[in-house]
Amino acid sequence: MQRIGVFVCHCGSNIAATVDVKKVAEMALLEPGVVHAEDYQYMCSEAGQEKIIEAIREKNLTGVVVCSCSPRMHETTFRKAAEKAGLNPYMVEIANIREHCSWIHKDMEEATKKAVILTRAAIAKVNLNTPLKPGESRVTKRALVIGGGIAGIQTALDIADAGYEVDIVEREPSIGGRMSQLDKTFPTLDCSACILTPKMVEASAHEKINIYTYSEVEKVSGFVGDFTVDIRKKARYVDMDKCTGCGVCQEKCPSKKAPSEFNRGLNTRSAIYTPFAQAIPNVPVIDTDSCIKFKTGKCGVCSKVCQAGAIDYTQKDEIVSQKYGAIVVATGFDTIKLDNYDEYAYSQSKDVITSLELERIMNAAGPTKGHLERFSDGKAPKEMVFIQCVGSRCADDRGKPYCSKICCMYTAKHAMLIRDKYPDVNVTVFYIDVRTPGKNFDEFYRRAVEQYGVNYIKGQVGKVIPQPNGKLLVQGSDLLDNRQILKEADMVVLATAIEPNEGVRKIATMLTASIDTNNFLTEAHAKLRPVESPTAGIFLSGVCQGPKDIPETVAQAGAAAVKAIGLLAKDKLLTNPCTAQSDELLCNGCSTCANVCPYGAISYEDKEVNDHGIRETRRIAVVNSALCQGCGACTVTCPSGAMDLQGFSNRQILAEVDAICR
Amino acid sequence: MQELIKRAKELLEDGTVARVLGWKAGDLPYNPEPAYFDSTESLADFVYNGFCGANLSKYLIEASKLEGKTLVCLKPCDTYSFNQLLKEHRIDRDKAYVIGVGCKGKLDIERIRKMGIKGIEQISGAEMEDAADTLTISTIYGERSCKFADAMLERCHVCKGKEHQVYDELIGESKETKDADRFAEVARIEAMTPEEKFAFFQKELSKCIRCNACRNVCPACSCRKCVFDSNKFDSAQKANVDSFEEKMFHIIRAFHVAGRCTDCGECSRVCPQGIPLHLFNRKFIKDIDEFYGEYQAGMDVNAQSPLTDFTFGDVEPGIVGERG
Amino acid sequence: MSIEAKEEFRPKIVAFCCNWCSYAGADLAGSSRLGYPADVKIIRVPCSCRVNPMFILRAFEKGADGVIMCGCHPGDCHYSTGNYYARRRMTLLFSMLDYIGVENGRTRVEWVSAAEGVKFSTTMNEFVEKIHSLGKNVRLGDLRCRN
Amino acid sequence: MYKIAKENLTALFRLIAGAQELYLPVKTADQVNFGAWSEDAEVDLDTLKSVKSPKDAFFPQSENLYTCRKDGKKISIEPEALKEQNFVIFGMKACDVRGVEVLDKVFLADPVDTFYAARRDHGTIVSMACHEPEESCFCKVFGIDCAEPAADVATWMVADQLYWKPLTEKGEALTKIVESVLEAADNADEKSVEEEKAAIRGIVEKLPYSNLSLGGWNGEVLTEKFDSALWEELYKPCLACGTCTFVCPTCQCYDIKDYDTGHGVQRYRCWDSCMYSDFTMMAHGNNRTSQMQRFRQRFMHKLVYFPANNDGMYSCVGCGRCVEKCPAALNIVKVIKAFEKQGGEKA
Repeated sequence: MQRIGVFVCHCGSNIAATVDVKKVAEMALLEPGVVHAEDYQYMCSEAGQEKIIEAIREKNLTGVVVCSCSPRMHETTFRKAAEKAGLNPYMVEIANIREHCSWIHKDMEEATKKAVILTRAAIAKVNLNTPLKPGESRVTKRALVIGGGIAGIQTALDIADAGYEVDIVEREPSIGGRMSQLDKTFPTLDCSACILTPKMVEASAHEKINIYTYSEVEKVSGFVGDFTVDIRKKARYVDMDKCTGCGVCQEKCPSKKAPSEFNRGLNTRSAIYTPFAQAIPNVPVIDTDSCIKFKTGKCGVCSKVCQAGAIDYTQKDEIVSQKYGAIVVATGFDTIKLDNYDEYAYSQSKDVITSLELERIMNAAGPTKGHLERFSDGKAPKEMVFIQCVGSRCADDRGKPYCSKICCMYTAKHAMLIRDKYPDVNVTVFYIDVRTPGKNFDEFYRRAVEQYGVNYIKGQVGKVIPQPNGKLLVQGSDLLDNRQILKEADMVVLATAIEPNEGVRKIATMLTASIDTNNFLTEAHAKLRPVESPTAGIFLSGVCQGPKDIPETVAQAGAAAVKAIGLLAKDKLLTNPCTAQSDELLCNGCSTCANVCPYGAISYEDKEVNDHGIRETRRIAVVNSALCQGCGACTVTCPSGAMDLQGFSNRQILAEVDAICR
Repeated sequence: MQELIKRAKELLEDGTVARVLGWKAGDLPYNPEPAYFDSTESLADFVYNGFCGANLSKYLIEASKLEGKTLVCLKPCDTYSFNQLLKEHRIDRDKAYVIGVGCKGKLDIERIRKMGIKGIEQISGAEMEDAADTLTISTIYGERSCKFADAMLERCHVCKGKEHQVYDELIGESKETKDADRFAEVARIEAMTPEEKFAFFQKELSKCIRCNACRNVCPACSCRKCVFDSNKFDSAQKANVDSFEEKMFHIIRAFHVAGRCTDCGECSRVCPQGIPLHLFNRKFIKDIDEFYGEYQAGMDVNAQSPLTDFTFGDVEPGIVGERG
Repeated sequence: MSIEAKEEFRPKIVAFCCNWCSYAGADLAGSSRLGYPADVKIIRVPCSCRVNPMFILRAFEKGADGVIMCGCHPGDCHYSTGNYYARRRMTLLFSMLDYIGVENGRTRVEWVSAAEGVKFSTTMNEFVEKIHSLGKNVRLGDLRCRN
Repeated sequence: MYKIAKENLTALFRLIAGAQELYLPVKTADQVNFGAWSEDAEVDLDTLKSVKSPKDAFFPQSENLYTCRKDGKKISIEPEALKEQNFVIFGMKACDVRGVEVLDKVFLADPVDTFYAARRDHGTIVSMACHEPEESCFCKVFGIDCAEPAADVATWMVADQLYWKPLTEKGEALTKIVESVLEAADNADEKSVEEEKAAIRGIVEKLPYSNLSLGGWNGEVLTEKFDSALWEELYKPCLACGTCTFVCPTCQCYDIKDYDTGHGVQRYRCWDSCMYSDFTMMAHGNNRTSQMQRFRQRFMHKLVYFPANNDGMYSCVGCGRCVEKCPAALNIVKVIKAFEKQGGEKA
């Protein structure tokens, strides 16, 4: 029989105002095994913890129930306190009488009754708890960064500077990401390439950094400290070692009709290409979908013109398998597809463009060499309309419910740059709200309005109608003046919502990292652990976690790096002891459990057992507790009940059920 | 049958197998029992007729532990169970020599009794060689007869087919006996109101005496120790004062074998109280087929069982209510 | 009518919540002060795939009037695939309970993320209301637990 | 002797049930078992054997012994009340009546099982002769005459008449209660009952198991039978289910278990089966570790141990239920025959 102590927390008045804490303690004393019960103002305080420690020592407690806030909040705190008193930390259970009780009920009698029952369930569970001991696992001192944009580059640099090996995996032929497509950056208006390129070079030159471009993560196994990742290096058909990056092949390539991904399809590129001039590595890839050699077997021009002999049509995808201790996800974002926003005529008119397309147009290396012109007729626009929140802050499922965060600022930037370069162009911005929290952000926006005369109209655009004269009729409303607005524009720019890159769901699944309904990776705690995934050893960098601008991204990238470094600096990790275990006398060796284990933690052994005098060799499931994460899928699939989960055993959960239904 | 005995003798003599697992003639016309034969002489008692309904595949769990191969006689439906046991590593393929025996449908003595036939002395028409579709039964109270099909086990009316799923050799002809829809009865119950459903199962399960015959005969219930025998769930294997546990037992048992049950029908055959236990298993099979695509346990050893598998687009549990 | 019959029916409801999403969702409902009846008592499990059908039947045996299981949204499982297995298991189990005549409304599965405090509270309110409309569970359960 | 027309039996049952509980063969979901009589119960007196024996009437499959209630840290114990209500069990066959005599030897011997004794005191047995015995019957082997069953009242169903013959005081008392629907039997009636008895005995002679020999089975042969190599062969098809024990009219083993009601514990007993792996499981383990040992126990008990302790009375009554119900077609007859055959071979 356990000797259980019950500690009821008032949480100031958070609990005590609705739950009669004295009564809870009093009722707890009637439960089997309970030898001590008390209540206190703040159990999580130093003094509160001291009370627990004291009681454990004085009354020889073998189990502790703390009736307090959610175990997600203070379970660790109380476990540590118990450990201090010499009690196994897993002999502590929490009855959540705050979030699940006092905060949601108003009637004191009812809330108290429920608190008593929740406490009873926790006591019933503790009665069946057994001391658990965490195992140990080693840490591979190498990190993987998925994504080679500014977030990934910064994280990799920070980790590498701390002295650990880092691999970057980038899907595109070059690192650089979204930032490399931008022209200028707010609020300082410095050139994006000028600040990004040195970082790209630094990363590629860093002796601790190894970059896999044109590569994707294929498979992830293992767990924190000991991941094994298969990386698919897609065939470039160009030998990385031989290529000098002279660019002749791209010049001579007869197939030049492929839309340029980098320029958002605004112009074309050759079949063999580097996405942009400063690409790192400066080694082209062959796009087999547009390559004549691959399509018809005839051509081979690039191979003929390459003096280095770097072209290799026989190249195959290659799988590299590597071990890592930590993985940082920095997969970034893309703009949403505008299929649901046909009213803005994006698909009907070439002069309706997205902001990211405008970035390319404004860029000196872009499709128009930096000249602002209409794609329909090449004419310079006179009247430009910007529409904000296209797909952002959307109440229905056409778009995204969240604010994309960066649009207000980049639109102010665009408007300002256009007014600066082309003072004759009128710029009108339709907005719902202008959001400019951030250092020097509001000043920046006000400059656009006050100094550059950008016309901001609070109101939404209902429709953009292409006119026979080539103009675009913008139908909007001015909410402040409460009037309808009809405006003829030459170009319309849509501040398109951003969303996590496609493929992030696949990566999250491989990593067993959780992801929200908008495909943003979930952080371990929204406030307190914003750069960690709930899955141990997985860290989040950049927009994959939520919309953010460059300075925020870089800050978060550094934070993720620090977390990863913190992990890599350890030689050994303690593993979660709440793992599955197979009772060898009950196990049938049927392999059903291994079928549902997401971690490959279950294997089978032929083992000699002594089943009440019957000695025989049996096929038996064995759980690798370093791999097991304790989900419990196996325990339910096991028909004989041989598989059980420590800390959440069948008997423990049944005891809770019984206690609640009593 | 003679061919089967001859072949069994040959295999015993040439040392291919160490024993034969088949049926031994009973002392009444209808009660042959599963038996091992380890010599050619002992095969004198070997019998294979219409009353050899027992599915012998489960005995192979023990036989797999013995020295040498065991020749086992499996009917087409038994081979599904054999495969399922193989898949679950409960039996050793190398320890078994499977003779797929023909089947013309197996007889249910309870059905014959229910026709009011009693004092049975002899039954003719039940041998594999008999071509007639009538059973002639001589009793103390005079001669009676009945149609073979009317005396067949329920499972034979919904037979999965004449094909053996696994065998080393085949002996004997099989006959198509299917003449009913396997899910008709399940569908009939599904269409009832909750009150009627409850009354139906309440009545059937009120007869349960927790003898565990259904479980112990079941090839899918091959656990070394059943959860109802272990103390992990505090659930008793014996009859309880309140009848709830019978319900719990049958639901959990059906759940544990869901996706693994081959629908061999042994549970219903052996129930001393004639509870149509297959209705539980078949409900799961019907649901699995409807929700996750058709699946026959024991057909493909390598197929992923529906309960250890999923698709992203699986139906939500709410479908149960929506289906109405 | 006797006095007892007029006594308000307070159902016993057991909610199994996975640690990562639904339990956190319930916490959020709490910190957002989104109320639901005290009849609901939550049991924390690591994942919805830890919920054994036996637990659900046991709850009914011991007198529960309704059992609800909450887990991460499909695709969002902390253990990546747990809720997919749970979904199949519960679909089949609930279908079986329906088949033997247990009112379908007494069992429910709801996917609630850590961010869906509102959903958690709404779901529980709805579920309790449903159980109220069904009344006391008399089809499952051991009579010995009642007196 | 009295008689009553078959068509008036409902009136008889109504009369009995008016004064006390009445249990008789009732058909539920196509199976006949002993159950409580009610106006809408489907009484079935034509089916020879109920699936379960009627021993439940005296020794129920499960029954509460006492209830512990927990109130805070206080525990109160309330023993289950003994049977106080008189009841009648109607339609027991001769073998089942002998089955009760076997149970008496166990439960009424010192120490007396009070639950059982109370039920015996309050129960009146109305037996019925076996109109058409079946091939699985072998009561004759144990000296039971199914044409002339013992009991408090014996009855015979001949054509459309039920003949009623009180044999004990309890029987007379019951007869008084139902007198109003009974008619006195005359000589012709006596004669037709005698003819029925003769007919039954004639059929019994023809039954395949009637000449089964129990030679070699008695309390003296313990070691010889126990050590026989035959068991190792005989048990093989056994599935270790409890069918044979649960349909048996004489199996008397029970287990005692506790049920957690949430607010206390109910201690109950339930039939156990020697076929079950936890049979006689004790803290140190199980003294019969193999199914062979458990299988052997059943037959040694019925044919050797029990007669050794009860003046030669076998604890098998030849009802043949196990013969009919064993999923693996094993049964006591096959065991007896196997030993006889082996004995024959030896000789």
